[in-house]
Amino acid sequence: GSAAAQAKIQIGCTATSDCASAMVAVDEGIFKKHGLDVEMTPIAINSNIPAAILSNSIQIGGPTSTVFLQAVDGGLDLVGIAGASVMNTTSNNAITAFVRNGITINEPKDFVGKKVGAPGLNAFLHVLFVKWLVEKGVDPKSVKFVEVTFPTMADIIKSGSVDAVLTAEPFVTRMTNAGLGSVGARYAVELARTDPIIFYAASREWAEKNAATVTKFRDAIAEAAVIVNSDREKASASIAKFTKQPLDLVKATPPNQSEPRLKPENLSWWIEVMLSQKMLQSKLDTSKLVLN
Amino acid sequence: MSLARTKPLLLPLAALLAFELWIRLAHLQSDSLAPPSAVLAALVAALADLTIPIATRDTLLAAFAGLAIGSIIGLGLGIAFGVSSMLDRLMEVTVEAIRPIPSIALLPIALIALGFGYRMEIVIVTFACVWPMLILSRTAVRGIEPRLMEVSRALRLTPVQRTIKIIIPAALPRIFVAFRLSAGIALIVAVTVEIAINPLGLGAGIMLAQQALRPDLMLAYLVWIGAIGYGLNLALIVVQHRLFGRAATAGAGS
Amino acid sequence: MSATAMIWRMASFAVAAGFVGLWQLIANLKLVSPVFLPGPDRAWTALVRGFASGDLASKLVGTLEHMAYGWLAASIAGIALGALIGSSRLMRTYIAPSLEFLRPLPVSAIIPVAIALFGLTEGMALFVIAFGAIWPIMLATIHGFAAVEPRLYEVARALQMSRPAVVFKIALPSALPDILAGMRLSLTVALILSVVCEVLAGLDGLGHWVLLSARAFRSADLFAGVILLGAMGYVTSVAMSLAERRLLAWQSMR
Amino acid sequence: MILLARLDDAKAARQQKPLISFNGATLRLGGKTIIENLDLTVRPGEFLCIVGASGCGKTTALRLAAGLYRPTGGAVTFDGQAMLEPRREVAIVFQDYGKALLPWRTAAGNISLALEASRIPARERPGRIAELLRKVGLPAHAEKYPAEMSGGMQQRLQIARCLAQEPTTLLMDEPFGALDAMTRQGLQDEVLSLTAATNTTVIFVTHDLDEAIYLGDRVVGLLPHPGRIGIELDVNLSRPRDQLATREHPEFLRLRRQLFDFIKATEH
Amino acid sequence: MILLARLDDAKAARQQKPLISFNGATLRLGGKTIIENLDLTVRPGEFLCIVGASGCGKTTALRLAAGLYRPTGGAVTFDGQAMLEPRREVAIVFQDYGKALLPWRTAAGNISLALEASRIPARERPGRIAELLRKVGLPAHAEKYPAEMSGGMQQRLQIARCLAQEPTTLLMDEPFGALDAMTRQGLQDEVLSLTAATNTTVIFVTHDLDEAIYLGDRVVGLLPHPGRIGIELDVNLSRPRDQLATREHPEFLRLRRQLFDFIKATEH
Ligand SMILES: Nc1ncnc2c1ncn2[C@@H]1O[C@H](COP(=O)(O)OP(=O)(O)OP(=O)(O)O)[C@@H](O)[C@H]1O
Ligand SMILES: Nc1ncnc2c1ncn2[C@@H]1O[C@H](COP(=O)(O)OP(=O)(O)OP(=O)(O)O)[C@@H](O)[C@H]1O
Ligand SMILES: [Mg+2]
Ligand SMILES: [Mg+2]
Repeated sequence: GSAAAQAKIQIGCTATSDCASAMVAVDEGIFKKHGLDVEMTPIAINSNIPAAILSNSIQIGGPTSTVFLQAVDGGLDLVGIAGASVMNTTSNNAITAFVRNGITINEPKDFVGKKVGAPGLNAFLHVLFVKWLVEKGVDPKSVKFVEVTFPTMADIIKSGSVDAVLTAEPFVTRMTNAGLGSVGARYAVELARTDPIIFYAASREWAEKNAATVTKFRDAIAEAAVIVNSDREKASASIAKFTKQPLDLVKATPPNQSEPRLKPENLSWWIEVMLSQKMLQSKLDTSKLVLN
Repeated sequence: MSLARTKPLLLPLAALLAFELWIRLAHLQSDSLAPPSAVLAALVAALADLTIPIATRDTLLAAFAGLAIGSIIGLGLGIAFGVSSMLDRLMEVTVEAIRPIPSIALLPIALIALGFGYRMEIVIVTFACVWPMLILSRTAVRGIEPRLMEVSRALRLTPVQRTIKIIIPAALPRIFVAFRLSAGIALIVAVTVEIAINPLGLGAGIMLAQQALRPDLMLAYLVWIGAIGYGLNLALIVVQHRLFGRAATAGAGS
Repeated sequence: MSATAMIWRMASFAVAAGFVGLWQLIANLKLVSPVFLPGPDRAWTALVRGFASGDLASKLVGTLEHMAYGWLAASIAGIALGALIGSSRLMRTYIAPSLEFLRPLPVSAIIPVAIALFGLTEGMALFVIAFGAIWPIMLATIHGFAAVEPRLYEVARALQMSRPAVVFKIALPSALPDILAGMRLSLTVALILSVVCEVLAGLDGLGHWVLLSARAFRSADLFAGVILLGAMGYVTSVAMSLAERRLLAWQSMR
Repeated sequence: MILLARLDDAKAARQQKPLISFNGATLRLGGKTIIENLDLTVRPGEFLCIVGASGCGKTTALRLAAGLYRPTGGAVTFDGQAMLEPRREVAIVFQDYGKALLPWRTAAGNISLALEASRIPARERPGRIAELLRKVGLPAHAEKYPAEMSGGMQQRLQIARCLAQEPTTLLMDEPFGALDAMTRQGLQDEVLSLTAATNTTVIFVTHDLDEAIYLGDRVVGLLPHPGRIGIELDVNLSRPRDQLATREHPEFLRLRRQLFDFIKATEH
Repeated sequence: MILLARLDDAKAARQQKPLISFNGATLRLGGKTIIENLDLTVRPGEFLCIVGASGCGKTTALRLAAGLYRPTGGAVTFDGQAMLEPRREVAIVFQDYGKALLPWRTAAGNISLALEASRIPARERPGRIAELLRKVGLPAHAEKYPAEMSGGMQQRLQIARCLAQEPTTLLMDEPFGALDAMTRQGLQDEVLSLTAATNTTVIFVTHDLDEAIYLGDRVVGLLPHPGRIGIELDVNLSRPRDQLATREHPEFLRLRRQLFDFIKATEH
C-alpha cells in the first residue's frame, strides 16, 4: 500500500562492492526519484543478514547465495526480490587462492595436506573452491580449512599459520606487493561461472505485502546497475562512502558486475553444488525462492 | 605534574615507544597493526569529527542500562542464594548450566527475537552482568562474620532490614569489587555485540575500520575503549572511597 | 558424597528438569518460532546425531582444551599479579594503572592484534583466553589481600615474617575464598572466550560448531552445542565446588 | 522498698512456672557432645549466674537458651514454647564483643540498630541513644567507630545495644571480662538496678566467682566434657546489694568457698 | 633457688640500662591525643604490670612498646634503638584473641606459624607444639579450628603461639580476661615460672588489680585522657609467689588498697 511505501526502508549489506547498485541508487537519488525512502545499514557478517531481515531490523538485505539458500533450507521464509552482483570474468579474475612464500602450487593436487584459510567456512569462496577441487578430482577432505577473515589474511599468511588463503581483490594485489607470496590458483576463472554472488532478499511476508514497493525497488536498482557497470567513478565514490574504505583502494578494483534481474533458475547451480557438499538438508524448490 | 603522578605512566610509555620503534625499524606492514603515532593521529581525527563521541554515547548507553539491570538482578539473586543455602542448592544445576552459555552463541537468536539496536544489546549485557554479580555477592554474603548474622537474628530483624542493615553493608566492599568487574564486563560485552552484529557504537566502529583496512583507526578505537574503561574504574574507585570513608579506614587499621 | 548432599543434588536436577519441561512447553506451544527455538527433544536428537558422526566429540575436546589451558594460565598469572599488586606498593604505583587500562579491552577486538602478533595458532588462543579470564582472579586476589583482618598482619609483623611468608601464610589463605570465587567466574569466562575465539578466529571447537550451525540456520544443532556448553560449565563448576569445599573447610566451622 | 519487693518476687517466683527451661537438653557439634542432658529452669525475674572452667560449655548453654542452637536431644523452652529461633524480647551479649558490633556504624549507630529493629521512630532515637551511652559510661564516644574504641568500651557498647532492645530476658556471656574493677562494679550495680526495676530475667555467664555470687539469685556451676550441672547454689543475700557490705557478708564468703572448691575439683 | 636468683636479678637490674624505655612518648590518633608524654622504663628481666580504667590507653601503650604504633612525639626505644617495627624476640598477646588467630589453621597450625617464622625444622615442630599446648592446658585440642574453641581456649592458644616464639620480651594485653579463676591462676603461675626460668622481660596489661600485684615486680597505673602515668608501685613480695600465701601477705593487701584508691579516683 502507499502507507508502507512512504515508510523508510532499511537495506543491510556487508562492506563489499556487491550492493553497489543500492549504494549508487541512494547517492544518486534514484530511490527518491522512485518514491522510496531508503537507508543503508552496514552489516558486519553476511550470515547475520537473514536474521536481521526476519527481525525487521532491515527490510531488504544482500545475502550471498549460500547464506540465502542455507537460511531457506533452515526454515526461514525469505525470497529473492532483485539481483545485485553476479560472477563474470573480471570478478572471477579477482578471486584467487593465494599461497605463502615457500609453497608452490602447480596443480590442484598440490593442495592436498595443506592448511587453507577461507574467509568463512561454507561461505561463497569456500564453496567455490571445494567445487573446483571436486571438479579437478581432488578430495576436499584432504585439505584442512580454517577460517581467516579478510583483514587478518596478510598477517596470517606472513606468520605462516596457514599455507594459502582464499581471497579476492584488493587483498591479492596488496599481499603480492608486500611480497608475502603468490597466486596459487585462479579457481573461479577455471570454473568460469556467471551465477549470482549476492542478491537482494526480503521476507516473503514483507515482499508480498509491499508488492508495489518491491516493483519500485527493482526499477531503481535496474537504473542504478547501469551506472555501476558503466561509470566506475560514481560507483567507486558510493562504495567508498558506504564502506569507509579509502577511495584509492576502492578505485583500484573494479566493482563486481551488477545484474538487477534475478531468475529462479539462476539459483539452481548453487543448489546443486551445495547439495553435493551436504550443505543443504532438503531439495529446495527454485520457483519459490524468487518473487516474480 | 609531580613525579608521583607520572610514575604509572612510565611503563605504558616505554611499551609504546618500543612498539613504535619496532614497527618503524622492521618496516612492518600489517592490516591489523599500526605505529602508536598513527593511532594517535587517527584518534584525534575521529574525536574531532565526532564519530568516536557519538559511538561512545551509544555504547555506554547500552552498557550502563545492561549493567544496571544485570547488577540488580544478580545482587538480588546473590543475596538470596547466600542467605538461603536451600535455594542455592536447589538452583545449583540450573544456574551453573545457564551461566557458562556464551551470549555470543545466542546472538543469532537474540537478533531474530529483538532485532538490531539497543534492546538486543541491553538484554545481552544484562545476561552477562548477572553472573559475576551473583557469584561474588553470594561469596560476600557467605563471608559475613557469623556473629553479625546472629546479632540480626537476636534482634529479630525482618529479612528486608537484615538485608539493608547487615548484609549489604557488611558485604558492600566485596559487592563493590563485583560491580567494578561487572562494569568492565558490561563494556566488553557491549562492544563485542557491536562487533559481531549490532551496527552501532564503538564495536561497529572497530569492525568498519577493520574492514576498511584502517588498522590505525581500529587501534584508535581500542585505545579509546581502554581509556573509557580506565576512567570508569577510576570513577568507581572514587565512589568507593566516598561510600566507605572512615568506617573502612578505621576498620582497616593503618 | 554424603546422603544429604546426594539428595540435594537430585533435587537440584529435578528443578533443572522442571525448567527443561518449561522449555519443551514453550516450544510445543510455538510461542517462539521453531526455526529459532527447537524444543529440547529436537536439540537432543541433534546432539545424539552429532556425537554419532564423531564431529561433536572432537569439537568438545577442542573447546575443553582451549578453556583448560587458558584458565590455568589466567589463574597462575592472575594470582601472582594480584599478590604482587596486593602486597607491594611499588607494583601498585607502576603496574596497576596499566593493567586497569588493559582490563576493559574487549577480547573480540584484541583478536586481530593477537593474530598479527602470534599468528593463527593455539598460542594466540591461549593468550587471548588468559587475557580475558585473568581479571576476575586478579581483582579478587587484590581485594582479598586488602580485606585481611588487620590484626593478622600485626601478628605477622610481630613474628617478623618475611614478605613471601606473609603472602603465603596469611594473605593468600585469608584471600582464598575471594580467589576461589574469582577462579569460578574465570572458569566461565574462559569457556565463553574459548567460544568467542573459535567464532572470531575460526579455531576448532564447539564455538565453531555453534557458529556454523547458526550460519546454516540449523537451530537444533546450535542448541545441541549450547547444551554441551552448559553441561561443560556445570561439570567444571561441580569440580570447582568440591575443591572449594575442601579448601574452605574451616569456613563452615564458623 | 525495692529490696522487699524483690525478695517477695523471688519467693513468689518459686511457685511460678519457669520462663526458660532446659529439659534434658543435649547438643552435639562436630561429632562431639558439648552439652549432655541438661536440666535447668529459670523463673521469671530470676538472676541466674553460670560459672565453670574454661571450655566447659557455658557459652554453648547460653546459645541454647537464646535459640541460636537447637538442641539435638531434649528441649529448651521459653515461656512454655520450644525455643527454636531467637526472640526480640531476649537480648544476648556475646562473649566476642569485637565481632558482634557493626564495624561500619559508629557507637550511636550500633545502638540505633536495636532501636530500628523495634521500630522506634527516628526522632526518639537520639535521646534514647544518649541515655544508653550514659548508662554504660560512654557518653563522649557516640561518634566513634568500634575500631577506634578500647576493648572495654566495645564491650560496654554491646551491652548498651542489648539494653536498647528493652528485653524481658537478658543473656550475658562474660559481659564484663574486659573491664577494670571499678568500671565493672559500676556496671554490675547498673545491671542489677536496671533488671530489678524492670523485673528482667537474666542468665549471666562469668568466670568470676565473686561476681556470680554478688549478682545472682542462684549460681550454677557446670562440669566439663560434656557440659552438665555440677553444683547449684541459692544465694540468700538481701537486695539491693552493696559492693562493700555484701562482699564481706559471711554467707557470701561461705558460698565463695563452696564454689571455689567446686571449680578446683573440676580442674583435672 | 629460683627465688633468690630472681631477687638478685631484680637488684642487679636496677643498675642495668633499661631494655624498653618510653621517653616522653606521645601518640595522636584520629585527631586525639591518646598517650601524652609518657616516661617509663622497663629493665631486662623485669615483670611490669599496667593497670588503669577502661579506655585509658593501656592497649595503646603496649602497642607502642611493640612497635605497632610509632610515637608521634618523643621516642620508644628497645635495647637502646628506636622501636619502629616489631621484632621477633618481642611477642605480643593481643586483647582481641578472636581476631588474632588464623581461622583456617587448627590450634596446632596456629602455633606452628610462630615456629615456621623462627625457621624451626618441620620435624621438631610437632613435639614443640604438643609441649606448648600442654602448658596452656589444651593438649586434647590440637586439631580444633579456632571457631570450634571457647573464648578462653582461644586466648590460651594465642598465649601458646607467643611462647612458641621463645621471646625475650613478652607483651601481654589482658591475656587471662576470658578465663575462670582456676585456669587463670594456673596460667599465672605457668607464666611466672616460665619467664623466671628464661629471664624474660614482661609488660602485662590487666584490669585485675590482684593479678597485677601477684605477677608484677612493679605496677604502673595509667590516668586517662590522655594516657599518662598516675601511680607507680614497686612490689616487694618474695618470689616464687604462692596463690594463697602471697595474696594474704599484708604487703599485698596494702598495695591492693593503694591501687584500688587510685583507680577509684580516676573514674569520672
Ligand atoms: N562449633 C563447634 N564445633 C565443635 N566444638 C565446639 C564448637 N563450639 C564449641 N565447641 C567446644 O565446646 C566446648 C564448650 O565450648 P564453650 O564455648 O561453650 O565453652 P565456655 O564454657 O564458654 O568456655 P570459655 O569460658 O572459655 O568461654 C569446648 O570444648 C569447645 O571446644
Ligand atoms: N584507632 C583509633 N583511633 C582513634 N581513637 C582510638 C583508636 N584506638 C584507640 N583509641 C582511643 O584511645 C583510647 C585508649 O584506647 P586503649 O585501647 O588503649 O584503651 P585500654 O586502656 O586498652 O582500654 P580497655 O581496658 O578497655 O581495653 C580510647 O579512648 C579509644 O577510644
Ligand atoms: Mg565462653
Ligand atoms: Mg585494651
